Amino acid sequence: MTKNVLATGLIWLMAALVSGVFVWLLSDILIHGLPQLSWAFLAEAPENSGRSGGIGPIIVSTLLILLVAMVTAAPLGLATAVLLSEFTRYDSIFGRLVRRSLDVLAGVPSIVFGLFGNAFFCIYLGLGFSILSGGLTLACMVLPILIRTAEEGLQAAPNDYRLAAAALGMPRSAALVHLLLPSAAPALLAGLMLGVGRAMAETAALIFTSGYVDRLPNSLLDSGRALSVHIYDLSMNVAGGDANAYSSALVLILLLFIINTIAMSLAKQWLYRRVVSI
Amino acid sequence: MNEIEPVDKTRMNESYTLGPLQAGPPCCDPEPLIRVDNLTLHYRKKPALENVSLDIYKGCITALIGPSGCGKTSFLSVLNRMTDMIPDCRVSGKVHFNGKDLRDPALNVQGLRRDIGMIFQKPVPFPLSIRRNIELPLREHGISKQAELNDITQLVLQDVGLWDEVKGRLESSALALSGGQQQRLCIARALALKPKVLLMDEPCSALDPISSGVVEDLIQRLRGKYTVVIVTHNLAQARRIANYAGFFWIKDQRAGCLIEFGQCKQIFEAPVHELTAAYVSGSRG
Amino acid sequence: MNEIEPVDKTRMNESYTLGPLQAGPPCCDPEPLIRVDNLTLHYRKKPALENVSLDIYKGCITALIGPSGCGKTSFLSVLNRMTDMIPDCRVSGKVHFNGKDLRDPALNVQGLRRDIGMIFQKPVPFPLSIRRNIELPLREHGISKQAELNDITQLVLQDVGLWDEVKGRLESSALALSGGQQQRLCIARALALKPKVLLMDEPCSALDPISSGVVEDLIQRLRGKYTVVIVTHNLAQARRIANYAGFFWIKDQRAGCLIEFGQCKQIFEAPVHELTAAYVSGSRG
Amino acid sequence: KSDESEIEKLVLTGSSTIAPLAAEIGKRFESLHRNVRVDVQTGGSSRGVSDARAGLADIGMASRALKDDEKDLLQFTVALDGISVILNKANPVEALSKQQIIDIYTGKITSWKQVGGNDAPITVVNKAEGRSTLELFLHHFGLKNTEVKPHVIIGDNQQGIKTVVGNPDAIGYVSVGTAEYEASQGAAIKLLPLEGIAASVENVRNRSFPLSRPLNLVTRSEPVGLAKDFIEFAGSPQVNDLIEAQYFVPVPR
Amino acid sequence: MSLSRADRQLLALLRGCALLSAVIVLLILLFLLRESWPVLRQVPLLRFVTDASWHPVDGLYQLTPMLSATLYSTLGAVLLATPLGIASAVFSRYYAPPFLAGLYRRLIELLAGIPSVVYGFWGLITLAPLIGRLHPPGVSLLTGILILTLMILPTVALTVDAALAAVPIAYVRGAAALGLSRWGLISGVALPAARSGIIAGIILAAGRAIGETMGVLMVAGNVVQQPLSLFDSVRTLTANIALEMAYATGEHRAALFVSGLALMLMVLVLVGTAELLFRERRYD
Ligand SMILES: Nc1ncnc2c1ncn2[C@@H]1O[C@H](COP(=O)(O)OP(=O)(O)OP(=O)(O)O)[C@@H](O)[C@H]1O
Ligand SMILES: Nc1ncnc2c1ncn2[C@@H]1O[C@H](COP(=O)(O)OP(=O)(O)OP(=O)(O)O)[C@@H](O)[C@H]1O
Ligand SMILES: [Mg+2]
Ligand SMILES: [Mg+2]
Repeated sequence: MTKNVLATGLIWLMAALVSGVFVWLLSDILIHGLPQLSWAFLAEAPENSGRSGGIGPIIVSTLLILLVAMVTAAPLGLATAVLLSEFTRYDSIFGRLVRRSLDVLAGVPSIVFGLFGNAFFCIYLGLGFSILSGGLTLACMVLPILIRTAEEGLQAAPNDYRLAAAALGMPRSAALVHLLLPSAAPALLAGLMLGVGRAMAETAALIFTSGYVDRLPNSLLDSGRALSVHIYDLSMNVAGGDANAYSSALVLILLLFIINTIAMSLAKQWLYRRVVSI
Repeated sequence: MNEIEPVDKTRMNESYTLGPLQAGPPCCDPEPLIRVDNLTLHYRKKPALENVSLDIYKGCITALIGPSGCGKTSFLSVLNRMTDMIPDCRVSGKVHFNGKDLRDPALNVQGLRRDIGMIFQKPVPFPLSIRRNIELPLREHGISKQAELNDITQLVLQDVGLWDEVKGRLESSALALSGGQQQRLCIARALALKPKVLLMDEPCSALDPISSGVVEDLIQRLRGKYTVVIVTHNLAQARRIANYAGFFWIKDQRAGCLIEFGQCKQIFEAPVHELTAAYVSGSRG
Repeated sequence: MNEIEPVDKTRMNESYTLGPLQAGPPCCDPEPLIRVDNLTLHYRKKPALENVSLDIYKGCITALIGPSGCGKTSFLSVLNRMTDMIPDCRVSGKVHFNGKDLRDPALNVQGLRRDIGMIFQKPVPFPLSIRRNIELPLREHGISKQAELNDITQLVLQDVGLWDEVKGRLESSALALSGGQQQRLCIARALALKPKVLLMDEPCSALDPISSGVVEDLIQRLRGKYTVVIVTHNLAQARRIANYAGFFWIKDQRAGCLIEFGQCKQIFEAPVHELTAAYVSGSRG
Repeated sequence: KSDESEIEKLVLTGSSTIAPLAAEIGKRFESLHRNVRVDVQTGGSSRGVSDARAGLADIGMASRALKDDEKDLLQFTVALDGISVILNKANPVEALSKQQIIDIYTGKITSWKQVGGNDAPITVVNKAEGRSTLELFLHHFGLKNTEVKPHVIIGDNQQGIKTVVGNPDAIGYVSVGTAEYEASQGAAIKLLPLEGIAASVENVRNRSFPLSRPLNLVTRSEPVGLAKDFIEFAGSPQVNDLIEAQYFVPVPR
Repeated sequence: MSLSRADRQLLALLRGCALLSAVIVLLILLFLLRESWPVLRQVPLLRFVTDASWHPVDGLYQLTPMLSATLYSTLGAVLLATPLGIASAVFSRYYAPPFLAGLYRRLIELLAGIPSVVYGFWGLITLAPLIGRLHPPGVSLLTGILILTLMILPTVALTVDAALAAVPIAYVRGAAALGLSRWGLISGVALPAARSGIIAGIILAAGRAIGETMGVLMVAGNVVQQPLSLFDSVRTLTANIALEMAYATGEHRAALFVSGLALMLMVLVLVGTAELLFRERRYD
C-alpha cells in the first residue's frame, strides 16, 4: 500500500520533472523565437547569411528530405521487421545477426553517416550534394529505429491471432495485413514518429550530403539546406544569427507537431475503421 | 502443389444446408481418412506424446478424451500442421491424410488447413467486425462477390444459432460478444470454409447448455458429410455424439499416450483397459 | 479507507488447510453477505442487466445459470467492481457487501477485490514463472518472507491438484501450461489471497473431468469458510454443489434479468417459473 | 523562364568560416550572370583543399594559407580575418602580456589573481586540433599544441564566444570581426589588445594587428571560364560590402 | 516450414529488404576501413592505446580517454534516462488522466524531434553556466550526460509507451481482480510483459547516446583527458570526429576514421554484453 503511494508520488514527480525541464527548454525557444516569426519569415528566402530574410526554401528542402527518407526507410524497415518477427525464429543465427547489426547501425555517429553518405551516395552513386543523397542517408540512419519498434509491436501482437488465422488456412501475409499489423499499429506509429523526429533533428549527416545551398530546390537532385543545418550554421557560424536560429528551431518544432498530428489522426481513423478495440 | 479445389458456388450452397439430425453413433463407412502411425511429439526436450497410432474414419465423429495435459491438443495440432507454428516442436512418426503424407515438407499447408479446420479451446475472434470475421478467410480463399459473402455469412451464423442474436449488429466488433457468442462465431467462421475435416478442441467448454446443445446438434448434422475429431471433457457429450473414441493418459508424469481406441460404445460400455474403465465411470460429467 | 485486515500468519495457515468435504447443499446460516437491489447495467446504450435483486448468503455456494449472453459475467463484474474497468459501463441500483455500499466511489477498490476474488472464464496466467504468478499478489498484499511464500505456494497448488504436476518446474513460464493447468493455477492464485467471497465465472469449463472434479471438491470444501458465487453451464454440477441458485434469462433480445432465485433444491426440483422448468429439464448437461 | 540546359553550375566546397560569405558572393554573382548557379557547400578547409584537388569542386575554400604539401594548388585571397584574445566582460583584467598569455595557455598561471584579477581559477579555452585559428595562434605565441593545457576545446567561433559569455573566468581567442560585432551587440565579452595594439577590424585592415589570416579560394589549376570570372568577381571591390557584412576585412586592392 | 506461393513471394521480398539493411552496415564498415587504412597500415594498433596523448598532427594517437568519455557519458545518460523514460511512459499509460496523458505524450514526441544542435545550444547557454557556478569550467562530463539524457529520454519514453500499450487487457483485468494496486499491476505484470520492448528501447536510446555528435560537442568541453570527476571536461569519440574532421588531412584524417571504427567496435561490444545480460527468458 505504502509502496503504491510512494510509487504514485514518485511517478508524478518524475513526470513533473521531465515536463518541467522540457517546458523550460520549449519556453526558451518560444520566447526568443516568437518575435521574429511571421508569414514573411516562413515564405521568404534567407538574406545576409540568414541573419535577415526568412526560411521559405529551407522549409521546402527539409520536407523533401524527410519525404525521401521516410518513403525509403518505412517500407524497408517494416519489411525487415516483419521478416524478423514473423519469419525468423527469435534465436536463429540469421535473426541475431540482423538484429545485432541493426543495433550497431543505431550506434553509428551521425557524422560518420554524413561522411559515408557523402562518399557513397554523393560521389560513388554520383548523386552529388542533393536532397536525394541527404534523404537516403537519413533513411539509413532511421532504419534501426523503425525496425526495432515495428518488430516489438509485432511480437506483442497476440499469438492467438497467428494460430487462428493459420488454422483457417490463411496465408501468413493475410494474417499480417489484417490482424497483426493493425494490432501493432501503435508501435508502428511510435516508431515512425521517432524516426521522423530523428530525421528532422539531424544535422551532421546532412551537412555532407544534402548540403548548404539555401536556394529553393528545382528537383531532388538539387542541393538543399535542411532546417537543422540552418540552425547549426546560424548559431555556431554566423555572428548575430541567434535570433533567427531560435525562430527556425521554433518552426522546426511546429512542423514536427503538425506532422505528428496528421499522422496520428490518420492512424486513428484507420484503426477505427478496423475496429481494433471494443 | 495447391490442393485447394476451386470454389464453385453450387458446392458451397449445397453443403451449407445441412441435412436433418442423424440417428446416432453407429457408423457409416469405415474408410480411414487420416492414418496416424507411431506419432511422437516433443516440445523442446519435453515429450508430450509417445507412439500414438490411430485411424480417423471418414464421415465419422471421433471423440478424444483424457485428463488435462495428456496431449489431446497437441495431437490435434499435428493433424493440421499447427505444430509448424510452435518453435522447438518436433514430430516424428507417420501421418497420412487421404493417402498423402501429412508431414511432407513440400505440402501446401494452407490448402491442408482449409481442408482440415480447427476450433480452439479459447475462442479467438479477430479484432474486427462480426461480418469481417467470417468474410476475411473467405476472401483469402478467393470468394469476393459481396452477395455470395453475405449469403454464406447468414447461413453459417444460422447454423451456429447466432444469426438472430447478432443480425442487427454485424458491423460491430466481435470482441464485444459474450464468451459463448464468440465461440459460436469461431465455429461459424470455420464452417464457412467448408472443410473436409473439423478438429474441435473442447468447442463447447465455453458455451451455456442451450448453445452447447445447438453446437452439439450441429456437429451431429456434420456427420457423414464432414469428418469430425472432437476433444471434450464432457463424457456424456462424447458418448452421445461420437462414433469412435480414443482415451489418452499421461504415463509417469511424462509423455501422453493413447491407452485405448475403438467404437464409442465399446470404450464407454466395455473398456478393455482398466485405466479407461476407471476414467469413464469414475469421473463426474 | 483501507479495509484490508493486516495479514497475520496464523490466520493464513489456519485457513489454507481446508476441512474435509462437507455433506452437501442444505445450508448453513442464512445471513446475507451481499445484497443486490434493483441492479441495472448498461454497456454504452445497450442494456445488459435489468432490475436484478438477490442476496448472496454467507458461507454458502450460490450458482448462477442461464443461457449465453444473459449477463451472468456482467453481474459478477459488478460485485467486485470490475465494471470500473470497462469504459461506458453504467451501473445503477444498490449493492451492499457486509453492510457497506459497494458502489461508493470512495471505497477502497483494491481492498474490496482482495476480499472478493474472481476467476475468469478464460484463464489469465501472467507471463511470469508459475511461482511468480502466485507470489506476486501475495507480496502486493504485504507477505514478503520467502519461506512463508513458499509454504503458501505449495499449499494452494496442492489444493488445486497442480502441485505434483508442476513442482519440478515452478520457475518456468506459466504460459507453457495446458489450458486446464492454467485455469487451476489461476484458482490457486486467487485462493492464496484468502478472499471472503470467490466469484467464479465458469471455472471448470476449461478443465477435464478429473481436474474439474478436483476443483469441484475444492469448492465444496470452501463452503462455510468462504462465500462462493459460481457461474456454470454444467447444470449437474450446479445441482451437486450449490446451496442457492439463480436463473438468468434474456427477455426479447434485450437485457438479461433474474427469473428465479432460491434454494438450489427448489430451483432444480420445483421451479416456480415455467422458463426455469424448461431450462433445467430441457437442456443436456 | 530560361532553358534548364543552359544553366551552368559552379560548385564551391570547404571552410565553414568562408561559406556564408561565399554564398552571399555567389548570390550576387548569380544576379549578374543569368543561367549560372553557384552551389556553396561546407565541410572544412581540408575538404575544400581535397575536393579542389580531386576535381569534386570547381573551387575550394580554405580559411588558411596552403600548406607546403598543398603547393600544387593555387590560392586566391578574398578577405582577411584577425584573431583576438577575449575575456568575459566581468573580468577586471584589461590587458595581458605575450608572456602572460603563454603562461596561461601552458598552465603556469592558473589563477586570475596572478595577473591582477579576481581570485578565481582560469578556464583556458583552446581551439580544436587542425583548425587554422589554432595553428596561427600557436605560431604567433611560439607554442606547441602539446604544451597547451586547455580546460575547454571549441570548434567554431560562436561556440568560443558563447563559452566565454557563460563563464566569467574564461579566456579564449576568436575571429576579431565577429567578436567586435558580438561585443557591440551586448554580448558579455571584451577583446584584449595584443602587444599594445587594439583588436579591431580597423587594425586588421591597416595590417597593424599582428595576428591575422587570409581567407582563400583554392583551385587545382589556373582557373578558366566561369571559375575565373567568379574568382575575379570575389576579389573585386564589388563585394567589399558583403565581406564587411560578414565582419571580415577586404583585401586592400 | 512450407509456405504458400504468396507467402514465398513475400518472404523473398522481405529477405531482400533485410539483406539491404545488413548491406548498409557492411558498407559503412568497409567505408570506415578504407578511409582509416592509411594510418592503420603504418601505425600498429597497440599505439592507439599506448601513445602518450591524442595529438595526431604530431603522430600521437591515444584513443582511450575518448573511449572512456564516450562510455561514461553514454552510461550516465542511459542510467538517468531509463528510469525517467519508463516513469514517463508509465505516467502517460496508467497515472495521468486521459487529457493530460495525451498532452504529455505530445510533449515527448516533440522533444524527440528537437535537433541536437538546439539541445547543445541550450545546454551551452543555460545549463553550462549553472554548472560552472558549482564547479568550473561548466562544460563537462556532467553537462554532457544531462544533455544526452534529455536527448534520449523521448526515445525510451516512446518505445516503452508503445510496449505498454501492447500489454493485453486481460492481464490488466486479471491483476485488478487480484486486488493488485496500480503499482503492483505495473511493476508485477505490465513491465515484465513489456520487457522485451523496454530493452529494445533502451538499446535504441543507448545507440543514440553513443552516436550523438553535435549536442555533446557543444557542452562536454572536448578536452582529451581521462575524467577524474563529473565536472571534468571530456571529449567523446564522436565529438573528436566532428571537431577535427573539417580541418584534418592525411594521416590525421585517417586517424579520425579510426576513432569511428573504435566507436563501432565499442557498440559491438556493448551490444554483445547487453545480449548476455538480458538474454531473454521469453514466455511464449
Ligand atoms: N508450446 C508448448 N511448449 C512447451 N510445452 C507445452 C506447449 N504446449 C503444451 N505443452 C505441454 O505439453 C503437454 C500436453 O499439452 P496439451 O495442451 O496437448 O494437453 P491437453 O490434453 O490439450 O490438456 P488440456 O485438456 O488441459 O487442454 C502439457 O504438459 C503441456 O504443459
Ligand atoms: N464490454 C462490453 N461492451 C459491450 N457489450 C458487452 C460487453 N460485455 C458484454 N456485452 C454484452 O452484454 C451482454 C451480456 O454479456 P455477459 O458477458 O454478461 O453474458 P454471459 O451471461 O456471461 O454470457 P456467456 O455465458 O456467453 O459468458 C451480451 O449481449 C454481450 O454481448
Ligand atoms: Mg488442450
Ligand atoms: Mg460469461
